[in-house]
Amino acid sequence: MQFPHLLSLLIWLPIAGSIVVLALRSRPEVARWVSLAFALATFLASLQLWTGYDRSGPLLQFVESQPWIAALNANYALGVDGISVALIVLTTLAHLLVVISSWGQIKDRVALYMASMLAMEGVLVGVFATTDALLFYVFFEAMLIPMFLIIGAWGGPRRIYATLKFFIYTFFGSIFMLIALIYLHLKTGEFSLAAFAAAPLDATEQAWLFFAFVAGFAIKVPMWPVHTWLPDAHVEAPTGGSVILAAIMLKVGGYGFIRFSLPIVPDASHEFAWVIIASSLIAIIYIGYVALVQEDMKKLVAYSSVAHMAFVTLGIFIALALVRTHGNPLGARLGVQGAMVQMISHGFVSGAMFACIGVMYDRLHTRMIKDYGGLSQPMPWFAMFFVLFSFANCGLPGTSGFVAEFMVILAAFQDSPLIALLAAFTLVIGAAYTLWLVKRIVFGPVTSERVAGMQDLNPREWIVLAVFAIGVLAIGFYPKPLTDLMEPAVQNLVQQLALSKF
Amino acid sequence: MSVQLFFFYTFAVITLGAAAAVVSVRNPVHAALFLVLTFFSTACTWLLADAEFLAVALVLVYVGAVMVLFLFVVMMLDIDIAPLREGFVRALPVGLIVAVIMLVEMLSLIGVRSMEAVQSVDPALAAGMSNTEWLAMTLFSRFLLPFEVAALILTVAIIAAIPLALRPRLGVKSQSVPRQVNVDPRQRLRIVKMRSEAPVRGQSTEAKLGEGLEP
Amino acid sequence: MAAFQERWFVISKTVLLIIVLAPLVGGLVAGLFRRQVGRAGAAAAAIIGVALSCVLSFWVFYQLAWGGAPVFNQNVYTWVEVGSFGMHIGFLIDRLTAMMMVVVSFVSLMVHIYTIGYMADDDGYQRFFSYIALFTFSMLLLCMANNFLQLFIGWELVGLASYLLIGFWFKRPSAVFANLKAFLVNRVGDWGFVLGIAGVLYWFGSLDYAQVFAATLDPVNAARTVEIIPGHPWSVTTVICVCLFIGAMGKSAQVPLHVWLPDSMEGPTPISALIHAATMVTAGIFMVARTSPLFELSEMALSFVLVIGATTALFTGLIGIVQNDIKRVVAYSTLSQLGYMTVALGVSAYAGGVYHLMTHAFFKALLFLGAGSVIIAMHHDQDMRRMGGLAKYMPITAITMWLGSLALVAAPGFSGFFSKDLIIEAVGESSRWGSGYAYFCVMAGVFVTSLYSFRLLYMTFHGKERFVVEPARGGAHHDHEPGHLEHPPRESPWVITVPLVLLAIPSVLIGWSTVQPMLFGGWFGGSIRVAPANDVLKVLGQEFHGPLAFTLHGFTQLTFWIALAGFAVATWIWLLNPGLATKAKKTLRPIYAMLVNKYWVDDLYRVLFMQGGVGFGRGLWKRGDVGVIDGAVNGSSWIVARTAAVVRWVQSGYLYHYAFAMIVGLILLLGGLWWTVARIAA
Amino acid sequence: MPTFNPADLRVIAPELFLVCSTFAILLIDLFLKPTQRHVTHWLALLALVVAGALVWSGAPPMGEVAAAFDGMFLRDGMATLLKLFVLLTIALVFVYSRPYQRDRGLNIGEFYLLLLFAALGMMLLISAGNLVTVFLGLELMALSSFALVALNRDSPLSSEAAIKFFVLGALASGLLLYGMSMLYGATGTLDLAQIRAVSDFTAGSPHRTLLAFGLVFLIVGIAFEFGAAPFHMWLPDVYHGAPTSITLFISSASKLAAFGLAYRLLEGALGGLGADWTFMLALLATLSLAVGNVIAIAQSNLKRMLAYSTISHIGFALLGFVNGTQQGFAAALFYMICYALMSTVAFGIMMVLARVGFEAEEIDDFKGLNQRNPWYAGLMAIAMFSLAGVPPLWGFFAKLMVLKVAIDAGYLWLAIVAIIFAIVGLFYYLRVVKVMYFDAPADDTPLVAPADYPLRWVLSLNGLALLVMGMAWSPLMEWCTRAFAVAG
Amino acid sequence: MITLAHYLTFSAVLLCIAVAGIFINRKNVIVLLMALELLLLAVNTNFIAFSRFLGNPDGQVFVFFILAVAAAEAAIGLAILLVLFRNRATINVGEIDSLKG
Repeated sequence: MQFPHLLSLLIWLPIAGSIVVLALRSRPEVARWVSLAFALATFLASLQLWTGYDRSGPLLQFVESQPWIAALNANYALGVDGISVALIVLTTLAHLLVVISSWGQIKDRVALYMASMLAMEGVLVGVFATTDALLFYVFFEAMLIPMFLIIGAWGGPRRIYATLKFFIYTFFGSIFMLIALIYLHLKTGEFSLAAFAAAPLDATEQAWLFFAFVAGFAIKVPMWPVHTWLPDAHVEAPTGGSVILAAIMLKVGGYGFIRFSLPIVPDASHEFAWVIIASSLIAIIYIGYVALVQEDMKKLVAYSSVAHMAFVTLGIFIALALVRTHGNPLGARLGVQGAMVQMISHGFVSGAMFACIGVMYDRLHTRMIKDYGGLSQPMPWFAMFFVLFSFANCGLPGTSGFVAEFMVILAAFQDSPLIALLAAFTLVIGAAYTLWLVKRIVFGPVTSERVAGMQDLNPREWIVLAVFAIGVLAIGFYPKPLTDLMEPAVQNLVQQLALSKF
Repeated sequence: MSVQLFFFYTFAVITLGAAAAVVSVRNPVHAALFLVLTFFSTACTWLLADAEFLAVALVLVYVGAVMVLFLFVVMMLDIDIAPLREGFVRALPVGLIVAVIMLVEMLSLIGVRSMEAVQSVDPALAAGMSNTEWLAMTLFSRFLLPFEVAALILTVAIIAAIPLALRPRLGVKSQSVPRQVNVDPRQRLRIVKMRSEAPVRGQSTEAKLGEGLEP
Repeated sequence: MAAFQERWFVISKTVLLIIVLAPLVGGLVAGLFRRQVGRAGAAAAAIIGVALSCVLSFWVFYQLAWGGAPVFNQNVYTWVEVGSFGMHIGFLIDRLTAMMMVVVSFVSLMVHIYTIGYMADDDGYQRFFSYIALFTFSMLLLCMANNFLQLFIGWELVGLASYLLIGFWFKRPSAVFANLKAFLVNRVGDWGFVLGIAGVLYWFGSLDYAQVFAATLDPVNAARTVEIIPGHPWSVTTVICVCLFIGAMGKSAQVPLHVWLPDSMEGPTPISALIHAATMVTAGIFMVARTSPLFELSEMALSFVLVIGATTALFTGLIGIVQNDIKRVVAYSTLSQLGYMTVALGVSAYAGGVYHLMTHAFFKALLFLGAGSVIIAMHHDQDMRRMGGLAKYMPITAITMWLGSLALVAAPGFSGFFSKDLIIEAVGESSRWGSGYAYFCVMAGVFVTSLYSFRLLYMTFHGKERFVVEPARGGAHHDHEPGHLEHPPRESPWVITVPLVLLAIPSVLIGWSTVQPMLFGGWFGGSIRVAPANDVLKVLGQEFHGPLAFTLHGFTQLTFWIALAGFAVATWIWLLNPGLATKAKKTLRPIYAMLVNKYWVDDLYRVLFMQGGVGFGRGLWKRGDVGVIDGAVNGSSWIVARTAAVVRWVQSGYLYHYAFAMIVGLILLLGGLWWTVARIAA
Repeated sequence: MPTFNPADLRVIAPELFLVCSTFAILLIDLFLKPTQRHVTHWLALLALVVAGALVWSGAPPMGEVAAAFDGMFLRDGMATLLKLFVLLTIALVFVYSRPYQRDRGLNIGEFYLLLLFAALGMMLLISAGNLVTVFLGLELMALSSFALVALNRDSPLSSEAAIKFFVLGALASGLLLYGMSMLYGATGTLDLAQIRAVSDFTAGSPHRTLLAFGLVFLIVGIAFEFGAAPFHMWLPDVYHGAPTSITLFISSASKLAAFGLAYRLLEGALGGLGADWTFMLALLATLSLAVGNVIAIAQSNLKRMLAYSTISHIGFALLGFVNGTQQGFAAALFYMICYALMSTVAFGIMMVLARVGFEAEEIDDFKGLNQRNPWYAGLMAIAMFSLAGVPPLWGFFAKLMVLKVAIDAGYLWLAIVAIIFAIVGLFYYLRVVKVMYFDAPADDTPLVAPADYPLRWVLSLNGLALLVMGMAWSPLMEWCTRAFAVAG
Repeated sequence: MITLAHYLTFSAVLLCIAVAGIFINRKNVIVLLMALELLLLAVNTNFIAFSRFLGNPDGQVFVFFILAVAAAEAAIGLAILLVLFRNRATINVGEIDSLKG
């Protein structure tokens, strides 16, 4: 039974929650519990979405639509397919975990923090749930404000530079996308994605639109040349903020490519696919090496998520080449499926890694690798979790990291073995920087007595890391439920790629 | 070269000369006086264009009121002439060039040559009334609303000028007639009945200042 | 009877699941619930698990070998399904797998029992048991896989287990460095391996062995070529096989990727025996054997395997001669023996390679455990230069080590002889490109093997005692300096010596009963496919008349004399006049230096990849990210700020400047108009 | 000879009422003691409200034009809409500036009167049908504005700002007049509708050139009134010099009036020359965007920064004009209304935070405002984000509509220039939010807003409107589109 | 005979002198105000010329209003000048630049 307005509930419940929590500014304790209640309620509702989504039913489900702006013929249209469902559940889960984990971490202005988190949750669900371009753009931009506040107010020493850079960098990209959306609106007279996908566009138009979309989403993914905001944002963000930033916000970029670039400008995407593939490959190798030399844990993990997100873009655009030049839709579906699984798995893996770093940061208040050493003696259980997530980060089979990278490499090989060769390099460089980090932090003798004094995980941290671990291992050992959920959406996308717009 | 054209040229030259003088002369009083001259010669050119009412109005309004106001202000603000001089020459060339460029552009755009329309017969005479009457007919028929608004503008000028310029002179003991008029005698005079007492020896006899005054 | 036949002699899926999952459950119980279960409980859980799977493996082996059960190939569950292409987890049990299951579970059981003694006083006791149980689970998962995906999953999990076990004593920085090095080198191998798998999927349409091997029969697939570098068409199977073999090289420590095995000796001895001798390192060989149908199609790949194997066999053996650490000598001998197995595969004698794998597993495990027992006796001092004359103290260990060494040296009659000599003869038989070079390496290898084996025996068990026994002064914790012992070395307890004996038996006898069926009787049947042209074993089979005849024949073979020569030289140098070794070191200074530094391969990798990688990374980060990109970003904001500060002063505050600006604006507009008017007029 | 027609009085009813009430207030105010100034305040507000009601009730049905005084005064859809918002902004000026004026002793009767006269001037200008009415409406507004800026007699900054504003204003209106004379010369009539009817000459003819020549001078006047570059130089100094209440008035009400002026002159009179002035406005828009956004970054005074941001917003509004069609003007009007209400919030909060002797002018005065007074910090943040054009606030949708219209008219390059400068603009708005939320306050005494409850309620309403309109702005947009449906 | 061109040229020159006067004169605000009067004078001449040659009274009526407004403007201008002088004790344009940047 599909509760008709579930998506609207998922969007507006957290936002309502944020307003309620904002009013509780004077009583932080109550604010914490209320925000936990809202986060939990949203998560449970999203589970209903997961179970309610009929795998064999029509592609777009839970559809809602009300007229929103008559002048622009834009309406408040919501609807989800497999991919959106997975991402929405990931969002609500991540936010629930962040609310739990920031219980002990955030001391001042708790209400404002929780309010920003809940508002962020509502907006992120909105981004994944909408099928109207303008509504997508509004949510796409609106999510910058809460993150701007979170990084700016509770961040580290250089937080102001980081948060301004983050905001302006992302805004710069997305504003070109706005021009593209307006152009499309003028051409089709409405704002629905379906109309855009159907609109006939000639080569030059498609080229311009393609690069506008790339400007918007490349910065969000982040892709190689425009990624420098991510390390700064992560280093300076509070733990909860960087978990959300890594787990969810980067996915919006990939999601954008699937919803916008591929269906609307397929021919230009195919023509310029090499640009994106080159950038992804450079990201995998270049960022891999850069991650190797970082002294700051968070920066290292941030760079690693740039490298992992490169797999998403690689998977998507390989599919394009496969369908168009090689006429091999099966390989294309493998590639896109791999990209989608990577989005979900990276959400769990990098979210978990940042949660771990948060745990360490709460105890020692430093993120420098050299300040740690031999953590496994004082904190054995934490060491276990950290090693598990590190292996997930370098794509060990049995963890979700492997599933995605394996599928993308298989698909990439079918396009050209050289691309697969370069992409597979992540196995080596990924293992190198992650395990070197693990070596310096977890193993080896205890370096300082401060490290020796660290006590192991408290129950709250246990829950958060355990949930992440379950997620990583479940997808690792039995990814079929996830892939079956996204299969119809991927199939439809690949069919869309095939038909040209000229 | 008809007589009118001759007069027009003389008045035009006088006006432009005086205008140039207004702008460039050192002493503001001289500038004010040159401005008066400009007004007079422009009024004459207007007469040549059969706009007698406005010519007279110009002289009356401007020279009479505005220039007098200017002179008042110039006199009131005792501006020392000396520092006004320097800095004048430096800015001259740039300003001149720009003004000339503007003039050339404007004249070429107006297409002076094509405006060779010769002055036809005076329209007012054609309509059989004097210029003033001719103006008045239009003014008080179609231009009623602007007329009222012009009145409003002048009111605003007054309302604005007073709070800016009027400076209440402090410490002026001005009489407030109304308060003087409705004074009540009872407040001013009070008759007190006292019993007579013998002075006590050995104390100073004269009363302290204001001793017996309590009500 | 038929029902009985049918019920008993068909391999049941539940049995297989138990075989795989028992060690996993044991490992998890030992690992996660160590406090609740306690030391003995954890050990028990792990051992029961492994024992269960060992017994069942024997039962399955029996079913397959004598019960005539059909080959079992079923999927347990679907891992991922994308359209028509599905990836599954499933089991393929044929004679090759059965053999591997038996070898793995049996050796693992021996090691588990051995660990009770060896790790008795180690605080990570339960953790160690949990790791080796997990290792057994992953190795079984790898062997029993019926598709490339599960093979790769097992492959990497085994790598993980070896990482955890090498770095078991994580307090020691050298151990932690060794396990990182091991994992990364394995990962380089896996890099090739994953490409090979991708190739299989792309050109053969599926990842399941059955479908792939069926596709290899189709001549179109076999002949297909691909131009990875435009203009150079390579046969598809060559590309796949080379990639797959790169994976094998990583896992089975072939020459370019062998650097991690010696360092893996940092781990406790039991795992050296289990992982780095018997099971994990042989995964590569098993994989090549399993994918023999693919390798058979590509002559060039097999030549590549052959050359790599030969090089490994000879040159790593040479290094073994100069090692002073007892475990490192055995490690290099493992490397050399792996070279032999690879050579066997190279000449398409897959059965020979696998057979040598089996025999090698037994006697190499024996040698390692023996070395372990010696180390315990010497209070964890592994340096042979401070041993000598231990035979009288530790007779059982000495005898079993002698038997193991004899098997290793391929003394006729011993199991090593049957498998190794056959490989040498197979190489002689083969006419493949590079078989000449291989033959030379293999022959020289025999001499080198006997040299270091007997050097080890003499330096530890015979000759002068090079250690001092002094009773402990007071109760101080015995932190004595090396070479001094409180009490004379004693024989290890039964829990250590019993596995030694149990392993010694198959090292000696296994050859006799298994050589005929396995090598020549086509015992492996369908699981290994050899093209008729390359089937050297069949050729050898004609002259083979039973193991006894072969043994006697062996005495007349050249290899026996070379081995004997090696034995003579070793005895002459290390038993009769020990001083000679040091003098030789000085005279052959350059060669000695080359061998000690392991041909500077380690240093090359450290400089090239480690420091090179870090330097390259720092360069990219400092110049690339921070310099160029952030430079551009911050630069642009700086430019805007600078122009703002400059343009700001246009607003000078002077009234006439403002008026001037307005008039200039007016003039520009007028100019624009004038220009348009002029254009229209023209 | 058309004579006075009493029916016209009904058409001009709102203005008539406003004049009478202004003079009534003038007289009443004379007899009030300084402490009773609130009487004038409420009377003035009442006058505005009633005038607004009259404008609303007497408005002709959409699409029709009610002319009076022989075409001198027009009442069409656009006029109704614009007048309502002009009256609203001036009412907001009254409400927001009451405590501010009282603290500075500026709470004199003339403040209210001049504002009412300015309102009157604007209403005349907006519904002018003839060049004379345009000129007189404009002058009435301008003169009262000059006086208002100079009202704070004893502050040297105000007087300097006033003289600059006066001289440049007079120069601009002089040039505007010169333009009008050219128009008159070319077409022989002062009535806008007739000028438009006559003005379709062939391209090369002298009359057409004369008309275009006049158009240039008109654009100078309009650009000055708007504050578009290069005629913007007065704006920053006047914003900075004038008391904040007057800056609020100039930044909102007079900009709306400027829109009226521009519409009446450019569309009403010179609709025919659309091609010429659209291109000129495009140039002005580009310059305004560049100057406004770039210099704003270098400012440390909030009023000056908002001045430059006004210039950039005018650049955006001109994007609407560039389109030249009904949708274009509708989008431009929508943008101007949105901008006016945004600036009222910003300046309103500045006045709320200013106390006796302390002007909350510098950006650093807002340091750590979130700790001291979270409600007003929130409102200011909403205003700043809306000015920056970040969805889901109203500012974004205004920018969206204007960009759509500009692209529709083929000015894609201008749209791209506009958004690039919007990014530059984003920085200085974010800086204000940063100062409020991330910096520690100088002294952390909680900042209590003046006890003037109507002020607090109206300001909060105004601030939240930016958020609410972000969600439900299409009714206003439809009203704007209908306003231009047939008129002009 | 006097043609329209004469008047237009005359008023154009007058306008230019007025405009030049505004930014040439660096010293005295009063002269600025006088220049503004000149400006309006030029405009009035223009209007009268057009009214005369077009035979249409509207131009001259407009001049009538311009005169009224100019008077009001002068009043307010001088009032502001007075306030400025009281505050800054100078009406030298060169010194009134505290509002800048």
